[in-house]
Amino acid sequence: MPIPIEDLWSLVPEFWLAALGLLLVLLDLFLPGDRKRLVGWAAVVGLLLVLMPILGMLGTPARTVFFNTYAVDGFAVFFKIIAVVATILVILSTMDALRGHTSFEGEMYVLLTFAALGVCLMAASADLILLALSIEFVSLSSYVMAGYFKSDLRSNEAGIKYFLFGAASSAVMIYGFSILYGLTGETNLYAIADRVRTAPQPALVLAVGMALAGLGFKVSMVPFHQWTPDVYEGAPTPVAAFLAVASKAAGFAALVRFLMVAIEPGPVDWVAPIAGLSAVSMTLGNLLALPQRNIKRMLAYSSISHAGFLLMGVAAHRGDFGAPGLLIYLLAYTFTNLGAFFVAIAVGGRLGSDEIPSYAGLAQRSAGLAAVMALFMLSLTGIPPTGGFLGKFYIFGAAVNNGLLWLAVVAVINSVVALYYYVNVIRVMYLLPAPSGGSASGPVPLRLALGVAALGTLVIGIFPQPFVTLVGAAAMLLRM
Amino acid sequence: MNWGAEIAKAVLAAVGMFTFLAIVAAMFGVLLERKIGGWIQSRLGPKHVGPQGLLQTLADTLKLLQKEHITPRAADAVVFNTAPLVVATAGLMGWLVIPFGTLGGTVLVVRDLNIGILFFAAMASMTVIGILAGGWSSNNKYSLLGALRSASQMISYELPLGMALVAVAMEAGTLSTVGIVRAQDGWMGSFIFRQFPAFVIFLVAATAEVNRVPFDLPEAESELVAGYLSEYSGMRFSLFMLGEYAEMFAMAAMTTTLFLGGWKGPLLPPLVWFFLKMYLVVFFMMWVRWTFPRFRLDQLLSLCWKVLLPAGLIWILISGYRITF
Amino acid sequence: MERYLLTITVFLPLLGGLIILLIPKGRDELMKWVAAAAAGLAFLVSLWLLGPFEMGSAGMQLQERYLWIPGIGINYHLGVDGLSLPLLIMTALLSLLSVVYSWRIEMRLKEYLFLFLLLETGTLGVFVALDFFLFFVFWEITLVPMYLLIGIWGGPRREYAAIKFFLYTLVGSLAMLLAIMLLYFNAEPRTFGILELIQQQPLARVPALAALAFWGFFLSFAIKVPMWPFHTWLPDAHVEAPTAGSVILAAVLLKMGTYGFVRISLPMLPETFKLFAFPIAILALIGIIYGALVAMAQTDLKKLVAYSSVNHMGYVMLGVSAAAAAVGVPEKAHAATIALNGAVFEMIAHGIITGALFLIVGVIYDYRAHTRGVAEFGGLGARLPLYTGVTMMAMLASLGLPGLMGFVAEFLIFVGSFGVFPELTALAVTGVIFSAAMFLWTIQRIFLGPLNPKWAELPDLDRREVISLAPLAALMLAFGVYPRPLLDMINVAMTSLVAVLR
Amino acid sequence: MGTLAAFFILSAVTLIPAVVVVTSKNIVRSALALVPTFFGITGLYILLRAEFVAGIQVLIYAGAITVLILFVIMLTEGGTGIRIRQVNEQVPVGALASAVLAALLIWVFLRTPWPQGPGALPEYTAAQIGTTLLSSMVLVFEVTSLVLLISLIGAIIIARRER
Amino acid sequence: MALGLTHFLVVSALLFCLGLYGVLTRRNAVAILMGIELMLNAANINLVAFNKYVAPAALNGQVFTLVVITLAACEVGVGLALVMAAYRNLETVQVDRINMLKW
Amino acid sequence: MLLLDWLYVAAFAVIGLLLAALSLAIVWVLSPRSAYPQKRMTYESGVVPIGQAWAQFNIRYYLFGLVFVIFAVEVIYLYPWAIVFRQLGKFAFFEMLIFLVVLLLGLAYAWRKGALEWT
Repeated sequence: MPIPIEDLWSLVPEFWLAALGLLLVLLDLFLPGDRKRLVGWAAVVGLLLVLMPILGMLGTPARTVFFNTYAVDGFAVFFKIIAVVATILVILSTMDALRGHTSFEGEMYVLLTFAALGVCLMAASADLILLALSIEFVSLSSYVMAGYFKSDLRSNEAGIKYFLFGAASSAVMIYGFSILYGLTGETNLYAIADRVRTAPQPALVLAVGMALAGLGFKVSMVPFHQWTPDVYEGAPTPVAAFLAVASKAAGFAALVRFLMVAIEPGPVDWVAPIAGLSAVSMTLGNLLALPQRNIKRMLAYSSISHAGFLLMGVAAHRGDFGAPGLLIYLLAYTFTNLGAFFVAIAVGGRLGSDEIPSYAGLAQRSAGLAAVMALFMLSLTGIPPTGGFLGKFYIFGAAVNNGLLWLAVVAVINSVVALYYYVNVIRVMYLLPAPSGGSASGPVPLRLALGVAALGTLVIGIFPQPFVTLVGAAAMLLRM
Repeated sequence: MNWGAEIAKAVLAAVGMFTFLAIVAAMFGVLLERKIGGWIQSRLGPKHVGPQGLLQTLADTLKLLQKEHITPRAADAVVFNTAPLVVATAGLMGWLVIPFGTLGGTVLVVRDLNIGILFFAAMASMTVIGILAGGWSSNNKYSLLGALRSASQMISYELPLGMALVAVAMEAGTLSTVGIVRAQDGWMGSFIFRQFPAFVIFLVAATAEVNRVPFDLPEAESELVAGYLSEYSGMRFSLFMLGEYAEMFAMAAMTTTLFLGGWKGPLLPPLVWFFLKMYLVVFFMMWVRWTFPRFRLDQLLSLCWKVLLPAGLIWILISGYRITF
Repeated sequence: MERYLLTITVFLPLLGGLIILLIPKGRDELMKWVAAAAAGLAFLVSLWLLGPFEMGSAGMQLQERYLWIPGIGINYHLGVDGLSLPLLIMTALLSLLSVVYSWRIEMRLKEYLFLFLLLETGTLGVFVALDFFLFFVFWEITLVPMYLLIGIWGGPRREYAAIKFFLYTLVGSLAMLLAIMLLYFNAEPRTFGILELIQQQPLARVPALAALAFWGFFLSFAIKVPMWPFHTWLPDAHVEAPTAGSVILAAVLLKMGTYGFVRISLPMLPETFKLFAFPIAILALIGIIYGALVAMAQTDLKKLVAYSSVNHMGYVMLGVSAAAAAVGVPEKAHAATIALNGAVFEMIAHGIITGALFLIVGVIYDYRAHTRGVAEFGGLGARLPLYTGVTMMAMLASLGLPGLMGFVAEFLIFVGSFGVFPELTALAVTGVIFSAAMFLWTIQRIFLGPLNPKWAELPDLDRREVISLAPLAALMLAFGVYPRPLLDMINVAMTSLVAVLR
Repeated sequence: MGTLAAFFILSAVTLIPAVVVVTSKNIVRSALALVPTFFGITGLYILLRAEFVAGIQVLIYAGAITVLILFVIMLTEGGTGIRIRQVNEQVPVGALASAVLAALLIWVFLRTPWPQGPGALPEYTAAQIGTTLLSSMVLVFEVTSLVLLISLIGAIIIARRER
Repeated sequence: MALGLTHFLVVSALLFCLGLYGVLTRRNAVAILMGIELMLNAANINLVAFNKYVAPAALNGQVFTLVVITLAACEVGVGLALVMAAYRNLETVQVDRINMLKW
Repeated sequence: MLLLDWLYVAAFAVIGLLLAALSLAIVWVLSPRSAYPQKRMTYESGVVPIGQAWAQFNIRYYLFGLVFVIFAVEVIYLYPWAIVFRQLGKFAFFEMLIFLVVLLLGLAYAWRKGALEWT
């Protein structure tokens, strides 16, 4: 079985990313200690370049390559774009955040680049083996990044907790995969889809349920969410941003492809449980976010609740609003949440605290920072004209369209609850007086990242048509 | 199939093989070592028990059997007693796949497993567990330290060993030991020629793997109070020794099989050829022991990681290129 | 140029706001002038609309329609008719006057002006949007600036009031979002166009969903109006907001709710609205009487005005629900038209009058006495003649004195709704008595009687205050005496609306 | 018959030490008990005609992973000889949950009519695995190398001291 | 009774649940990791068993097993590094004592 | 019959363990015993042991273990490749080339970062 040469062309972005990662390792090895930032810039340039082949694949017809183990479709392309863009922004923000905390600066960029590759692989894997492998690929690099500040106790703890939860849930997931393999005799998702119709019920339910454990961990779905707050709080902030955005997006990519390609044709009703989990996730996340004083912890709980919203899009995947809604929500969430974490980096780096009360009077100290933070908070709430609103708009529409009105009502109530703690940040920044002077604006790379995030948030909200077209194409190609 | 008969056969084979090993490898090996040591240092070695001291090891064994059975009070007794069993057994298991020669049309091998050399490597790696268990269960910090050092060394050298095995497997296209011997036709067909770097790597790694000088640092009496063995005495100590010697001979036998054409050779019967080659390798190892000084641990590990491992990897690539194109 | 008039009106303030953001710190005067210019230009352009606007034609005019998100059938679609144009002009006017009034703001001026202008864009947009998505966007855009205006420049309990306002209205708007979705997904072809949906009546055949959608809209609008029992955010917000904020809040934001009932609930889901018209009318009645009674009990001037708003918006809702109850009953169409005319007229009237009242309260509270306790005043009539004149005029207008604007509105509403809900209307009229009593008593307590020596030195209205109050007073009087031009405009729209409903 | 007996012996060899692994108060014993468990599993693989996987199981699990675990235990608390309570307060909950899950799994496994695929395992699985890895699973193969690389780099980063 | 697929599945189920028990009840991070290893091994037994009885035509199950073994090794490597780093700072590997953050 | 091979393996393992245990049992029967408590004390160069048999050992042990595990895993992929790459042609060679280059880079990293140094 020789490998078709033309298949190789479909993997140009992945090869590029892998080569970039390896190159960065080399670069890191031979750069002197004080020039490691160059690795970061090289990573940024390389990632920007890789966007070209990715965007070039936008219009290509959906197909699978490499003996059906790898899907090349709009869906995958969409997540590749998210992965690369998010990684670029995170790298830009990292340049500031690592200073003085670790001497292993170059490796962080390497890990981020490889994690981006892992996200791409997760989104496109069409085989259980490759899927499990790429999930671990992302996880392993994330464990390391979470525990990156070795002399910081909280980072230690974040790393260990993330690792233990992650390893346990991926073990459960792999067990689920093994049962699925037993039921169908296949590891290929598309082949499973052909066989799953006749698969015996209880075992199939068990398999899907166990597989959901691992994927649910990645997207911090209740009840696999317990790691989220501790890890986000303890991990270096850019890493938390990466976990909250890219890793979560990848989780959804894998979850959606797994459910919609492999399980959808089968007899298992997965919509109802997912809808239930969605409701529980958003409610629990919100309620726990309410009393938080630490911005990263608050964002962690909020990310649990957003996982709930996104799951709502998964449950309500049919129709023009379902899958596209999920994707556009993710897109908007990517920019918004990254932006929120970047503000946390800027503030944390200057004021040395992640506590929300220390944001008091930020509007007077650095108006720009406060303004974009307000924008991000509003977008997370879903107030127009931000990207977050468009996402909510879509997701609510999808729920209504799929007859999940009850879920939509739960989501409405949750949105209102969420408003309270998001607006609390705005309140602190704008309504409370500043304790002392001192501006809190970040250095150039961080400001660049912030600007892109803010711009993305706004543009998706105001001129969404290009994005709508993009996600429309991505969702259409999903099932080939 | 008659399972009862097969089991009986298997048990007999096992008992026979172990007895044979205890005599040929351990007892004779120890004697050989003393003799060679004496020869190199221009002295006589054991001479009085039996003709030319042939029974010296037997006497030593009898003495060991009567030695007092000491289990340190703070030690974990179960683990403390199991550890030597593991080491001894692991040393013996490797012999299962060694083909000694041919008799008539059949190959004299206990079992020609189709993953032969993988099995061999797996069994060799088991010794580490026994050593760690022994070192830890003694509840003695020198033992633990010694065990850790020993384990570090052994695991390190397992890698080049594995690389050499892979290189041979590439050449022969099989993992079966019999298959590998069969793939070496004629004198020049021995893999020692085509795979000379692999041979060197294997030999060095094998020597280190069995903790022999110049790689005997883990049990260096002068530095670490016999390393992980400090608390062991009597028969348990000799079980460790048995395992070690068995493994050393197994390594020699494996060298013969992999690189020296196994039982093949002109004129003489295959069995003789095999033992000739094997003892040649054993002799070489003993010669090295009595000639070279001991490495420091850092030198030891550097040699492995910075020389043998990259060399092994690159050699695999070179071989792959040569065979493919 | 005419093709883009609406867009220009709506976005001029925002443009001004963005320019202000670019002005460096410390150039306060410049910022104020830019803000005034933006708001003034917006007002002028809105007046300009009257030119191309054809009075006699019922349909949407000056429409602008561009593809926005064609992927899901969302357009940028603006247009005005006799219902929205008066509200648009009123909004522009009040915003301008508020900017002028706010001249003395010093704290965080740049943010203040930006937020204010952003708020204006949002409110203007709500009245001209003809696409649900756009409507919703404008609807929500108003929340944030209002929140911050209350929260930063408000009174002592500003934080509580601000978040309460935000939470209440967000609940409502999200409910509306779901209702919009129900309409959208049942339409064929799917569209977010308000006019198209009104034409399609997508939920006409599914009463259960129609009821759901109706209550979705109802929740949103009723909170905004606010109807009893959703009104509890209002006293807090009005009392704590800075004066200009109170003005916009009472005069404009509340109208968004009633506008929604007339523009959306009524034509979009007429049968459903009819079904629930009576209970809603009862809620409106409770609002009328409750508002008046509670206002009477207040000693805080601002709270008093706030509760009087509850009372007045009750009238509007009474008129609207009467019109809804008349749906499908041709013989009641005339009464319905009158009731709607009255309701819309009351929106304008209440906007102008309450706007004036809040400015009046602000005048005495912000810059003079720094207290709003009714009981602390007395005998101001002699001391501040100009102020007293304006105040009395506004209050009398509010209580519905003939010859002033409020009377016309209330009269029309009562006439119209009497034809539909005679008993309820009769009860509602008692509300007028309560509110009359309340205002008269207040006038007596503040302006008559012995002068509290504490206030002996209070100055009368200055020039800028006169500029901001005079136009309102003039309008009260003008439309009170001669409501015809305004009523004609409204009538055309309402007649066609009722015609469609029949 | 013989294979059945072998199966039961091997199951016992697998499960009994596994119980020790999760219950022993002594963490080093737990780790050492992994070894017979892994050997039992190796035996099961043999019964399932997966000799190559069996070899790997010994080489990696018993020979490498266990060693690394032992290293770390001996370098941390296991080496101290201090007896620390090894279990948390969730023992009853954990036991119950595990028991319920075990019952559920076994119930489902027993009543599921597992499909029977056509064909037979190849005689020489190692070769077939090589072919599979190098052709249809080539992506898996290459990604594996990257996974190994980042694990190596990552673990070194974490384990090294800050300069 | 001949040796069949379900025999292996039962062993795998028991092993999995033993591992899970370890994960749920252990305090020591390394012990939890050992529980996870047992769970992965249970999955491996499943995979190999299914490969033989359900889908013997291709060796996907065994390849999956190899991948799982690889992943287990990587997890152990990274996880133990984190344990060592935490031990250096906190002098403990008990997860309930590694608890600066609210758990 | 393949299983037969492994019957021998099992027999070897069991017999090996039994014989070794037997030798210990013989010793246990034959050897003298004394109740002399000092003998059972841990032998630490004759000094009475103080404290626990533990010291904060070097993290380097862990690093070597780690690198070993990673490369041991790598080697398991080499075995199946080694026996079939001949039949699969040059593609297989290049696949392995990429695989090995990636891991050589890992080795280079470990080397350069001092993970392979003892001192």
